Amino acid sequence: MSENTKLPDPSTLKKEILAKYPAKVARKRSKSLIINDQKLDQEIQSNVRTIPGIITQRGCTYAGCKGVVLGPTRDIINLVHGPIGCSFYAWLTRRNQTDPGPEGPDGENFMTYCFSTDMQDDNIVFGGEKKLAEAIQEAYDIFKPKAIGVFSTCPVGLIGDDVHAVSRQMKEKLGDCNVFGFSCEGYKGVSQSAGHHIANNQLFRHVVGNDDTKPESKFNINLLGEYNIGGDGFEIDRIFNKCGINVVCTFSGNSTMGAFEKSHTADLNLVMCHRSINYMAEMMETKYGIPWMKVNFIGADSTAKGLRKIGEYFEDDELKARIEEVIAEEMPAVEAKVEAARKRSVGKLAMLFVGGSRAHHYQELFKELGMETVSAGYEFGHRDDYEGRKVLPTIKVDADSRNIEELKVIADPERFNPRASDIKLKTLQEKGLEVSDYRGMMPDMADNSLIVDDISHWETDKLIEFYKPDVFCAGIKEKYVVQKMGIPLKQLHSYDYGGPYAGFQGAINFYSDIEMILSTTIWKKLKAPWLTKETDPCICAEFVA
Amino acid sequence: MSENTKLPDPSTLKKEILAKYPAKVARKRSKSLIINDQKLDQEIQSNVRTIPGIITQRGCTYAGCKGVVLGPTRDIINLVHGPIGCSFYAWLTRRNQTDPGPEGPDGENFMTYCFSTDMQDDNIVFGGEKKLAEAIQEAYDIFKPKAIGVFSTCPVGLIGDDVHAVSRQMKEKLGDCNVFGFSCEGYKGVSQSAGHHIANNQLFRHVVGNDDTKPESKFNINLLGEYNIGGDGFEIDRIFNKCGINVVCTFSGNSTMGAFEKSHTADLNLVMCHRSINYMAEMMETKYGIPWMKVNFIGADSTAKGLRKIGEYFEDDELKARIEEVIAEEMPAVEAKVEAARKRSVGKLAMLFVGGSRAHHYQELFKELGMETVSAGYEFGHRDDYEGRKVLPTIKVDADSRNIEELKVIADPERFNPRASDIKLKTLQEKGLEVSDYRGMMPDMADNSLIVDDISHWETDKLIEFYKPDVFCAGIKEKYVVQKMGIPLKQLHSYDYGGPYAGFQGAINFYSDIEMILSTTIWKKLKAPWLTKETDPCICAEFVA
Amino acid sequence: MLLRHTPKEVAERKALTINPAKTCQPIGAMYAALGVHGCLPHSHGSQGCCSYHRSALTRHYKDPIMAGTSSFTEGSSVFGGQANLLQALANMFTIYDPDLVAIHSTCLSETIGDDLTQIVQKAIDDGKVPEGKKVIYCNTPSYIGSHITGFSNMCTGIVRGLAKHTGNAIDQVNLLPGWVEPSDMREMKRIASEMGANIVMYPDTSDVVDTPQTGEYKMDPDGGTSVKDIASSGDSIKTLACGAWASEDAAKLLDSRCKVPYEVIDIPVGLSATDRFVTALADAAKVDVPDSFISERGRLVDVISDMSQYLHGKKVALFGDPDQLIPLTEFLLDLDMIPTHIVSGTPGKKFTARIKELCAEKAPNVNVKNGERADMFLLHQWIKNEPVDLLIGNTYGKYIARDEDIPFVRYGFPILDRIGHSYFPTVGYTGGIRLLEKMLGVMMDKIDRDAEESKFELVM
Amino acid sequence: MLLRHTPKEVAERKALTINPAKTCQPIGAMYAALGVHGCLPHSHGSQGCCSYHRSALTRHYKDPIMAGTSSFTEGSSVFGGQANLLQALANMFTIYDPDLVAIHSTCLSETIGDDLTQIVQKAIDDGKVPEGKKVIYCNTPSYIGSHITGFSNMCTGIVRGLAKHTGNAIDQVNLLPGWVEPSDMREMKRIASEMGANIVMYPDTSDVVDTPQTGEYKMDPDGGTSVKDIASSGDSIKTLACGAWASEDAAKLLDSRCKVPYEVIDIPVGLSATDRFVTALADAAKVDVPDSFISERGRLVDVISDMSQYLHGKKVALFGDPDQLIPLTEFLLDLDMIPTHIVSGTPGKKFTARIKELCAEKAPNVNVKNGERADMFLLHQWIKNEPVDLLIGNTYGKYIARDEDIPFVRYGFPILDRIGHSYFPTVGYTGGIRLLEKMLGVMMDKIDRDAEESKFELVM
Repeated sequence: MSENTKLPDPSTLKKEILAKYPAKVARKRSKSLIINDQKLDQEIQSNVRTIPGIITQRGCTYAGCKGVVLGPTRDIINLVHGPIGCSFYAWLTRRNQTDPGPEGPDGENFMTYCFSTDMQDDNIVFGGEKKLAEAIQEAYDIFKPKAIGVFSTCPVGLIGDDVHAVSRQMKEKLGDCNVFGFSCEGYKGVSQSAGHHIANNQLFRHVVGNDDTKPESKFNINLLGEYNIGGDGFEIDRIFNKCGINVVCTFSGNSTMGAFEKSHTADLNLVMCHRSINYMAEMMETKYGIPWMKVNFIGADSTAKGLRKIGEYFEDDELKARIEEVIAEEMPAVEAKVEAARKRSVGKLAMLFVGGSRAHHYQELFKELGMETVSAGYEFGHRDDYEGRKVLPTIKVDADSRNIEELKVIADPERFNPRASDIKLKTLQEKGLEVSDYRGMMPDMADNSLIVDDISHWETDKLIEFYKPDVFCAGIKEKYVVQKMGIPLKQLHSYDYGGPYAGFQGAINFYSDIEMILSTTIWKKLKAPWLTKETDPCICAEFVA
Repeated sequence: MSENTKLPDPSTLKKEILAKYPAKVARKRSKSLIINDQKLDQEIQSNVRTIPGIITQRGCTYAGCKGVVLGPTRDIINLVHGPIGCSFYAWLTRRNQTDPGPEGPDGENFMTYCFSTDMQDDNIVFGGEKKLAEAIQEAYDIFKPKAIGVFSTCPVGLIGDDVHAVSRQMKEKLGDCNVFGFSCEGYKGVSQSAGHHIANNQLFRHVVGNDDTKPESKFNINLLGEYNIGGDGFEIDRIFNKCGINVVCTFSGNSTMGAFEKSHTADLNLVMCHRSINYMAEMMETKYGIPWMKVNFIGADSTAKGLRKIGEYFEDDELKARIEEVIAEEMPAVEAKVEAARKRSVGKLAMLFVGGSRAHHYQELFKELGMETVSAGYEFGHRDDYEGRKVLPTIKVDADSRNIEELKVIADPERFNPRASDIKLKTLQEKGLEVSDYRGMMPDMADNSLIVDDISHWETDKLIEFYKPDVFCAGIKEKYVVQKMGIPLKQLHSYDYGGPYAGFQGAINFYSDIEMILSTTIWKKLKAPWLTKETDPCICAEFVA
Repeated sequence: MLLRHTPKEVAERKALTINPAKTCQPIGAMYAALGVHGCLPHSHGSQGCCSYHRSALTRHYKDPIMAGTSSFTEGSSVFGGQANLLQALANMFTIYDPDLVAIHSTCLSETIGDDLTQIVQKAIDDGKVPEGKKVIYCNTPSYIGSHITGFSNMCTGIVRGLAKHTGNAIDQVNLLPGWVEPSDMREMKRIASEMGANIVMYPDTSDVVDTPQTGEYKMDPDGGTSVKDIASSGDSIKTLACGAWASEDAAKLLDSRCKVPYEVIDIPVGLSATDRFVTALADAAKVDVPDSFISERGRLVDVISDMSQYLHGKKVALFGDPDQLIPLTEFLLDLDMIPTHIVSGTPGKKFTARIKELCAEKAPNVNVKNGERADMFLLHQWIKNEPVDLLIGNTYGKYIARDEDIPFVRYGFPILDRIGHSYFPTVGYTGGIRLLEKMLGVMMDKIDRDAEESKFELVM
Repeated sequence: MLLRHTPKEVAERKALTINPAKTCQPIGAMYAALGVHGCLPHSHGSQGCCSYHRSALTRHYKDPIMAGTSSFTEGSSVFGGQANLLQALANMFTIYDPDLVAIHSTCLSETIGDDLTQIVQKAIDDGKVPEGKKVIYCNTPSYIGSHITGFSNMCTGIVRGLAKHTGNAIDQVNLLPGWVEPSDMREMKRIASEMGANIVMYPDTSDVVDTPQTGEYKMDPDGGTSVKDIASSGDSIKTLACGAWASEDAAKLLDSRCKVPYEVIDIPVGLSATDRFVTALADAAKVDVPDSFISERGRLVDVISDMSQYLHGKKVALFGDPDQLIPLTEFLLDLDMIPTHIVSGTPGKKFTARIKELCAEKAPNVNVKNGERADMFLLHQWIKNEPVDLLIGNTYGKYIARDEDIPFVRYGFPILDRIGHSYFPTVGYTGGIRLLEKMLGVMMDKIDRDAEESKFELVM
């Protein structure tokens, strides 16, 4: 289908989907399935409780806190206080890459290790604080880490273990080790999202600002919400490097405690994954006066766009010129590859149901491949991720969000220093730089595309039946379910162990991988020949509008 | 059974064996099955035609010539003239090890390659000389070797290809490459043995004596009939080295053309494998005046004995002293190991049916382990290998031996130089040094032990049934047949891919391997438990005299 | 080094677990539940548990793993999870129409004290469970035992929920396979049918987690033991329970509730354990062992005798689950290999006792530990103190294997980076040959890699 | 470097073969003869031939390989081998009592022109062949074709000597498996019986060269196709001949002598060839393909679709025998791998044509050569000019694999340094999964070995 064909109206599909649900469920789900229409300001229900038993993609608060935000930091020991499973499942499963750092191959890296208090029943009955304290001591004695983070799992809150008190005591006792806790019990909030917020809070409270050493170089930025999965961060660093842009700290791909501590000395915060990290951006702006901009380094064009935003912000001609040079150097390879890939990809259909930003960001890459995103949605996004931050004031705080701590942040008496005047920021914003702003996914999607928040298995099944997409993007739990339907699934959490997909090189990698998927012979041979001679419908289906 | 128990009389066994044979076969085989009796001078029929269809261990003349004698030489291209199989089967299957030599890792080594003219039917019909000449040229063009040996396979002789003429022409044409042929067609003689003789002749004719450069060092010897299987030669070299004995050339383990060419400058020839190399020793003595002695470096004691013989020969006190030092250094480790191994091995029974010397040599190792050799025989030995060279005059030349060329060798007018006076040699011989002599296997074997030449499968089967040995030594063809009878078989051609077994370190290796074999659990678990609870009889059987 | 901070010196730990050799109960319950035909597992707790368990099983099997969750919120944690579970049951039956749902609890619901018996009864009373549908359940507190305990608890839950004792004995044997791969369950069924032994085996995940790619997804896959067959197991003449950790409790329950006598045997890994399995099955089913098993066994014995020189005296470190480690250790001893370091995160005093008893003669100095802090960190430290020739364990072992350059055979759960375990059994005689092929393969690859050129072997 | 003298530049050779990708006829005839129950192969030539062939087969199977030889001497080479053969037959029947002897010739007896038909007739006339015993034979001149030709010729000899056409058709299909492993023959029989297809398969070396270790040696092992069954193949309704090189001639003879129509199909290696095999067998036997095959096939397809990213676009060099290389190449193409260099020492114009046809779309630049001087030396030179990601071939490939650091899968004949091929089939759908496991295993091992620490993957 050509890039500007109108999408079919999925109303009947939506009806069929809801028809299967009990009335109450249908009513609730209908608010989370939105047929996109640029003319209307539609509200999509999101960041609300998942319906029990519906078979969701979602995980828990602990996963968002420990797994997503703190996981990528090399030199902190992440000690999980709870039964063994929580720590076991988060052990090396997120592909956050890290380089050895300046200390070389012997530099601190605890990411290959899994730490747990392995709570037993007597800890549940009599409390686990003593065991936690002992475990912190043992971790310190063996590894001498700069910092230890303590993560609470479900039982911890219920039995009343005070991880913060224990952390405080141990921090004092150990002296040279920053110990702090996270109340990220799995039942908090409604998804990983709450865990992101909790992680933001504790990093801001216990780490950011601990080291006022100013960077020597010019153009100092932080990159927020980039987790270096599959080496994305490495590729972005490569590009920044080439441009002469200095990354003080990435939250939190390939990060170190030292970088977090200095991050408030940067002059600009760039926000990749708005969902998981916007809290940090806002708090840093309030306390230290660092403005933030939404960027997206997924997709070659948006990477270029993101770089230019930085140029605009710093208002430095040399930097702008360098940025243009870099873009000019990088694009030919990108264009050559996309050209080749488009031979197979143009007109093909994609669906994305993943994360809190990826489902939006990756549409850029599919656009560059001439593929249509017919349906998309987030696993743990909020309305602002769909509709844009303009709706923030109208989002009502419900029981689940209410109990996630909101830090009271005020301007730092000494260290608050507005890096840009309100006028400047206003002008930049008018230029469309998304200063302190994010417009969300829906404005970027075609009319009649179907937006689904927190999609269920049943809905996935029906959507595939209706759209017969050529590529379905989701996570490991969905991977083989969807593929059994004859549709290749591209994992956008783990990248199917490939990547990087960010920046220019990443775009090239993504084009190749999609080209590979679309040219894989086996999808045409799924049926036993003695059953039917015709080739499998799923792959060759062209959408008929 | 203790080391000096009398062996049982195997006459009934012999009867039973012969009973199965057709009369003519029985009559013939009876002459090759000898019940050993030191009091009698018994003759054993050997080096005679194998009975068609009897299922023999034997191979062919080509195998003895190309495989055994020339195979171990690193820097000659061994080009097989014939159909592909003969060259394919001799490709890397004999474990002759070679070190890179002085040129280091880039030194010439063609042993990993397999060269053939791959004769086709038209070559059979119209002759293969042209193809052979072309092949020699191509081998030369690609590899620039110092020498090319051409080996005749069965059809070559029959169709009248003259490999010697072609070799001569190509040698002239190429100029710097020594090309020579071997008429080692598989049907010649009655076993590999004829091939050894042919190889000896051609090496002596075309290579030995081509370089008169004298060695610098003292105590210069050649080691004859040691093929560096499993690194035996390396171990012996290590020991010689330690003793200050200089090996001019080994025939032919880890050898080079250069070493062969200089070998006539040595002052003593030590003969390991009498069967395959005694021709060379005699011819060198006649032409150059180099005496030879039989030695056996299999077994720690015989290794010591062999070294002492050298000391005696060179009549040098320093050398003798050094040899005693070396023996004193090496023996403790040997004794420690044999002590440990004997816990399992003493009184166990061994049988050896292999080669032309190994069946004799390896009895030394079993003796050191306190094991009894109840039966043994050669695959391609002659009467002198059994009964000793004293019988040489009485061996009648039959049709098969007659057609193996006997080189007419005379003393070299310039280069003949007797290294030792007849008197000296006579005294040494009286000291029991086996100067120009070999006493054979039978004198070393117990009374009532059964000696079988060119054993057949049927005889193997009956012998095992009768003796229930703990270890059976033979080759790859017998390996799994015997093991299926529940008897571990130790390969003495390939050492089961272990070794070295020569010298002191080799003895230690052999003790360990036998200890391992005797302690391997699985032999006690051959029977399915639901069939019988009692452990397998074969392994725990102690011989009852 | 990937694990560069692991010191050689072993310091005693009282509280900290590092690089565990176990995970928590619920995943085992989920896996066991998948072995019942038409069963949808349900995780009564936070979303994360379900998501993590599904992900881990999916990565191991590269196949769909479906399960529901009660999606606890802070509210439910305070007021209890009954409302969520009732809702979940109603939704699952309405939307996905499984034959039955198998609920397991979590540390959360256990800590707040949800009573599954009462809630399930209420669900039935409230008509949340459609006619002809079933709900079974078990308690799987994550802070007790391990994933194996959870598997065992769900096996017990299956018996409690489905096995019926009618009093009319059926001439069949119950076979509880323990936590093994679908390929292993397939092989156990083949062995039984080859033997003419009439069995009911459960759980049975073959054709559930190793499903064919046909372009059509079946949410209710062909495999799994039918509810009917499980019901009949209450009338069987005997139960053979493979593995004391995974299967004994369920067998006990069949005995106490349905009067089916039981015998606990080892999972048939390796020669001796398979010998006992075959004999026990033949005895229980009152059939003779057919001659074909003499050949099957003989082929394994043949490979062992042919290759023993490459195995004899080689030191092995292994980690995993007790029911596998015990027969595997015995197999290594039959091969004259030396079990040198053994850890399992799963508790149970019987384990070290059994291992030490097995090793008493041939490997008296074996290092063995299980339960809390019997983790891969300790195993790695042991290896640094006494190096081994072979490492056997789940995929996490690859970090130790690479750091220490040890030939590594992937075995156990989870295997995340290679395929084969779903399709090729390691149980039975043929499974023993597969294990041998794997062990010999990696050790010989190292021999080939490290051999001096002069010692490089064509024939081995 | 082990093959340090192999230059990158390819110089045309007209006469010299270096590192052959074939051996000579008689060994194939010996292997085929072992697939007849109670048959003792006999080599009519010098002792060396028999010794070499028995040794090579023994190293590959690590099992007893029995055969007799005429032990030619110079005399017999001049006056002919009749006396030796008559004596040999008498001795073999007297001493070893086989049901039948299968004689193959050698370059020697062929060159001197021994007439086997006449000699065997004389043996019978002279009463050298006991009542009820049989002698079959074929000509296997080593200077024509290859080991595969010899296998084919003995298959023809078996048909000529044993197949009978009585005129009463039997509702069965003849299956000529081609030169495959005993495990493959076992699997073909399993497929047929699973399908309910009534077949006679020969030769069948299962239970002949993969015999059990029981402590009792059987010179006449349980396996091999019975003379009776082979006789009946003359009355079958159809012959399916796997592999044009190994099986077509025998099928033709069954057609011309016994009027059994035949179809030549590929050995069922990989997805597409197995699809054709299954369909052809079902058609020939007039049975439906049972649903179990949908699952078997689907499991293979599943592994392919799950793992394709590790296969897609990877270059492969392979060497071996035409009947295997053709379906293997097709399989690699189904996996989106790129067959890059292919050699086989076995002649036959059809080979390169078929390979090029298969590769036309996806690997148009494939280097392929067979027959004289299509050897491993050339393959190695090709690899030096265009490196590959994977090498597939017999054990001799390990020298190239180590020199060039190429992941290496042992496949074909001979395999001298690893076990498994006798027990685990590579034919059929499950065999396809085994091939995938092997290929993925060695390639992923290299990924794991070479990965920077930051890129070392837990999940793959």
